[in-house]
Amino acid sequence: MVEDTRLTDAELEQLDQTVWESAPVESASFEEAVAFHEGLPEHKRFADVLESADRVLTQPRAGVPRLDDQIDLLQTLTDEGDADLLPTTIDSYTRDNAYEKAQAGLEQSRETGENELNGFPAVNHGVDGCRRLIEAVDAPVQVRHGTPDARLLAAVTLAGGFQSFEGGPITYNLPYTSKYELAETIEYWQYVDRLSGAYTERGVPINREPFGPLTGTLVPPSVAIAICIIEGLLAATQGVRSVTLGYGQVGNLVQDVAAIRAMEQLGTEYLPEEVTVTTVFHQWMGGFPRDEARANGVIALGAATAAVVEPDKIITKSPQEARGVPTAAANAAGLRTTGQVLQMLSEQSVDLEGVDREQDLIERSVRSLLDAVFDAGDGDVARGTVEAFEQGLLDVPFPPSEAADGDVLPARDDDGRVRLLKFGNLAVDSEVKQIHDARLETRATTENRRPSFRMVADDVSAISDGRLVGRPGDD
Amino acid sequence: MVEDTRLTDAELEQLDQTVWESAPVESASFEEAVAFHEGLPEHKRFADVLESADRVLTQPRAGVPRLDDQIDLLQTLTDEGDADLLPTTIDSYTRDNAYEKAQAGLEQSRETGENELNGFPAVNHGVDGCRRLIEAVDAPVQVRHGTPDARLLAAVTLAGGFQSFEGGPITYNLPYTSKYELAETIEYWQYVDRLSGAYTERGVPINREPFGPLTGTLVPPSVAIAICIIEGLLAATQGVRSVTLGYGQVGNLVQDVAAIRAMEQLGTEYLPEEVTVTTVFHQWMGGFPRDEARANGVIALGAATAAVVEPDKIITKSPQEARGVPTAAANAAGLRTTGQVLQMLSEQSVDLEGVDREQDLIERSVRSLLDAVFDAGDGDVARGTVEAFEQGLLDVPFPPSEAADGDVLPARDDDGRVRLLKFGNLAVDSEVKQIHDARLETRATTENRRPSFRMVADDVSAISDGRLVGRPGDD
Amino acid sequence: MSEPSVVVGTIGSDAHVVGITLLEHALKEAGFDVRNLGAQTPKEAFVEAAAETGASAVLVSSLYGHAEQDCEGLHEGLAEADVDPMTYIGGNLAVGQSEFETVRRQFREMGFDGVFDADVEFEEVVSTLRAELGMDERSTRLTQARS
Amino acid sequence: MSEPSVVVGTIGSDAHVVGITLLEHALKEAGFDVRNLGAQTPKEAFVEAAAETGASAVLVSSLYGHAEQDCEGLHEGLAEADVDPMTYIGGNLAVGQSEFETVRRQFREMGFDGVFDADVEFEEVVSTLRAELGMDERSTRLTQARS
Ligand code: B12
Ligand code: B12
Repeated sequence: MVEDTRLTDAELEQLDQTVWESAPVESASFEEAVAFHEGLPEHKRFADVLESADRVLTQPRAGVPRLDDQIDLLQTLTDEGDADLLPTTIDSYTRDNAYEKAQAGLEQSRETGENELNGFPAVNHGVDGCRRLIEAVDAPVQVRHGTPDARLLAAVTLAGGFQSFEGGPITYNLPYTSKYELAETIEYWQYVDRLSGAYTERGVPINREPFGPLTGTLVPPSVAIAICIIEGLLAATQGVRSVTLGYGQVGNLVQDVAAIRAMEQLGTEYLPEEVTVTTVFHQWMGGFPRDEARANGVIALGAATAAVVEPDKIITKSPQEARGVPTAAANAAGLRTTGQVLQMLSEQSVDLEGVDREQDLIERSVRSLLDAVFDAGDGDVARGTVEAFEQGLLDVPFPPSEAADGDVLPARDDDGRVRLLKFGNLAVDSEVKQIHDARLETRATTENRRPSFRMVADDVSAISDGRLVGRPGDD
Repeated sequence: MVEDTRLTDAELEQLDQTVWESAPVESASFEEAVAFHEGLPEHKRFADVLESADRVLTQPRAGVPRLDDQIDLLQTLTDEGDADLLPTTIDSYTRDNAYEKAQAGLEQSRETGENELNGFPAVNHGVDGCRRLIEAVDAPVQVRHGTPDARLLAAVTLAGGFQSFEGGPITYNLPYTSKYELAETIEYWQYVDRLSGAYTERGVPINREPFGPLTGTLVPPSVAIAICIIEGLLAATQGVRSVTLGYGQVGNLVQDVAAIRAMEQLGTEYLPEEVTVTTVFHQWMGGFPRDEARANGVIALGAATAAVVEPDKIITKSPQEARGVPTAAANAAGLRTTGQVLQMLSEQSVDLEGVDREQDLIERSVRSLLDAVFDAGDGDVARGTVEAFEQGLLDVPFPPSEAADGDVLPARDDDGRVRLLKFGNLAVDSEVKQIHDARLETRATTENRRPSFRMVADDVSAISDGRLVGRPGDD
Repeated sequence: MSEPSVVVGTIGSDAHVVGITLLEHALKEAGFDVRNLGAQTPKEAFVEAAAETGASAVLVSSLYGHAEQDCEGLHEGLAEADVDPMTYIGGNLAVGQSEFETVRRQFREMGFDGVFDADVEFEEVVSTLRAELGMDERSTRLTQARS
Repeated sequence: MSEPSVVVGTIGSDAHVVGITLLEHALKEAGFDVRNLGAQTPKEAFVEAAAETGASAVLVSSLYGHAEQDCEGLHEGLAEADVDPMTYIGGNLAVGQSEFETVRRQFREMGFDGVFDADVEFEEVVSTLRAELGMDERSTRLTQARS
């Protein structure tokens, strides 16, 4: 049974061996890797740059198969997008640990000159390839992926000079795959976190970032926050000291501001003192309008929200989000639209009424979700997580994975805030449920229809259809 | 000496004759014109559509020389931009009453297929041309121009079926020309307003809209509002019953919201009861970023502001604003970006803290400006206006016209709100001045430099340079 | 008369399920018997399920850009299993910013009877399917009740 | 030694004056004697002022898109008045979305010594002018004090 205990040095060493054994590329020595990191200039040290920033930093998503193209792409994003932090988004085959397929795609891409993968196959590029990337670009770079079993990916990329690694056992399991038990992914990520911890202990802090948006689609803030805190706790146990909690915009200004505040508050409260907690806000992660002009509106609204609540960083989208992997130019354009709004608004103080009430509601729900997890695990957060998901005490909407029940069904209330229509077995108290019910009742009355799956479907498509709340008869 | 009295029917008739005499096109009978208006379907009646709307309506600016092109352009804006209200922007020669030059430009445009004018020469197209336009498009259409002496333009376009006419004796004098006395333009616009009144009395309400943004560049809200109210009063005297007060975004959310609220409040208070007062908010009217992605950010911020305060309509900009007259596609894109943000945000309630205080400050300044005008004219607002501008009691920044002193110099405070650095002789009380001074002092301290012209210059370029406040050492 | 049965799922390594989850509900509401195979379904599993349920239609979803590779051999598989359902595919069918018409042609050639882009509404998918399966003649009343 | 004199103004029917207002201040700060003709200045008035002040440079602003028509004959006028100042033009020099390089060539051909787009910074205009008038040799100290 998985437990939230720190891997010993011996265990780490042994795991290291197993992980590298399966690798299609050569391994690198830890000492040499540490030396590489130590040689990096200050402005490429991820945790430092993020934690010491005095304004909201911008970061896009971006990954293409070939190394040179990836370097060009990232340079375009700093040069033409003023990106503060850089990503390297990993391709889907690598996420599946299908390195041969990734290799084939990479080679095919080299032959055809087309991008035959939807991201950068970092494992196949190997430690050397990664280091060339890190050396070539001019800002800190993070690995962004969605890999349930990211052990080898972490081993390669951390040795390769990346100093931030996204994901976690829950957030890179439930939304991204149907094939893994939670107990399994928790174990895999203990290795990733312990490895990060090992670098950290050598003076190379590795930033870890739970993927807060989860399935990207009407995820209730309390669920996202509770899950990020759990992953933060698991990472801290393994020695991680830089954790960035994440949250995806729902589109209601007050709810988004309240959620980020709640996340900051509870993050520092729940995580051990020695961990530096930062936050990341993701621009709307659900279905985007296909029209670029409308997509720009969605992007700007996300930027405005970030300007109001000032998370440590914002992950930007491009106006081509609905169409496919964006061109470098479109990606940079999304960054500039974001930058303009961020800068103009963050020079003024904007205080919204009603944030406190919403924040209370969120915090209360997060606390009861976390209580349920601790209870279910008899104080062990790893076991508690497995148990809580098994019993549906923790749950997410629209999971591809069977590791979550998927019995919660979200819908927007009349003000556009995300509430729950069905709670399944979710561990929130009855008063909270009544509040959600009442809000959805009000909406039902406005729309003269019962809260139903049809309402959920309308809400899922609403933003891509040009609005926030999916009202009936609106096509 | 000009006076705020209603033109008699005889005077109107006589003026009508003079106006048409100079016309390069045939005149139309008033009766026939009324009949044409009566024949228009409900959804083309400007005042009705505007006054009965239950959400913020969108309206772009757009004008090209040839009739067919103008029809296509406006259709694109409704079809691809979902514009609720349509414009017809008039070319600069027509604004100068240089109808021969306009004619030459129109003919040249027909020959070359290029747009050799920067707008639609409505006078040269004549009453028939205008009617064909009104018939061909599917929404209410307004004449937008910048013509100090717009008598013939009004005669032609109102006979031609337009039901809304922008501008006024102050707002289409000071920002747009260097050649006219205020007393002169007031007289010209009395004709325009009386003509609008005549249609109104026949059941064809003509909407009139002072051009609130004035010189578009850091205009203090109180100045814009006072001037719009004066033009509203002058119009009301001549029988106008539908007045849309205008205001151009300054970019500080709280100040913009406060300004629109103040304008709504004071508009209904100062204008006669029988006038229906509506409001229009202009997206940022100063220098735009050249980069379209950044321009989209500015546009979206304007839309967000409108969603918060809900004026009756919003005038949109295009992402090509800084480059020149936009393509139809870019214009429609600006509308869609605006629409997306407006719709998403107006479904939620967003209440900002600190609006009341700013609104009080604005209202107080407007009242003292208007008091000064009434005093200066011994109760006659027309005479008072001439006097007040002569003495600098009323003034605007950056006027091309000598009819205003141009002794006021605006700068942003530390929060990005527009304050006055130099008041000239402006009629605001010393307490208000002290508030402005104090705010600018704070900024001066932040920036470690004196409030100066350099600060003003930095502020003028700030938004086009990617920020709100022009801080030193920022290039 | 039993309800026509339909198999839906997201193919390959793709984990995007929001679309098929909603599609499943819409199809059920419209009177289909739906088997949802969920995320990351190998093409073989589509064939198996189609054979097992005697499906009238197989609806394949792919959002992440590998549809072409993932679907290679699907139609051959169906033929081998001696089943011949209608096959639809929808989602984001190519990596990057390709023109949809090119994409449509390509998937038609691979054997799909219907190729849909991400703009399609659930209602349209359902009504197209009902029409092609001749369900509307059988149940005009039901359709009227829905619309 | 007297300060070099410069004439600035917005030409034709154009009323955009924010640019020249700021330019006037920047030029004054940099040690020029500036005559600002303001908005809607006919080309004849530029010629007159140049002759009157013995201007070293004439700076013409045009934002509204009619620069070409408005400037026709300006250089001939200057020649007739027997003055030969440097001539700069800046602003938005064409209606619509033309390429700036085409625009620049066109105005060069009309006789302008400097053609600037709307992106130019005041500092750049001032320093170009100072350089071309050979002012920097004379007053390096002043420049240093400013920068
Ligand atoms: C939400 C989302 C996610 C969520 C998915 C959660 C989940 N498990 O479902 C998360 C965040 C986990 C995610 C992950 C990834 N995503 Co994603 N994601 C999206 C997003 C924003 C919305 C998709 C969505 O749910 N839309 C709402 C539903 C209702 O619409 P839909 O699925 O399109 O379905 C409609 C139609 O397509 C149609 N339809 C769908 N299937 C079928 C089938 C048939 C037969 C028919 C007739 C119709 C039909 O029915 C619906 C009617 O409207 C899209 C971009 C967008 N569209 O805005 C990117 C997008 C699809 N993702 C993309 C990518 C690349 C990924 C990742 C590979 C990389 C990454 N960014 O992390 C991973 C994939 C991991 C994996 N193994 O699959 C790309 C795909 C690129 C391409 N095709 O060129 C997109 C387009 C984003 C982008 N621009 O880069 N994603
Ligand atoms: C503010 C503004 C107005 C204000 C002007 C107030 C005033 N009296 O000054 C108002 C609202 C009244 C206005 C009116 C009109 N405007 Co206007 N306006 C603008 C806007 C938004 C900003 C201009 C500005 O002040 N910028 C700030 C200053 C600091 O920058 P600048 O003037 O460009 O100057 C810089 C450089 O160009 C350079 N420079 C300027 N002149 C010179 C000269 C020399 C020699 C040099 C070296 C450099 C130089 O120095 C500055 C350094 O940064 C621009 C679009 C934009 N740029 O975003 C449109 C714009 C210039 N206007 C335009 C138009 C069409 C008009 C109107 C004809 C129609 C209308 N929309 O009503 C009328 C014109 C009436 C008339 N007779 O002139 C168009 C011009 C189209 C074209 N060229 O293709 C523009 C581009 C908007 C658009 N996209 O349609 N406008």
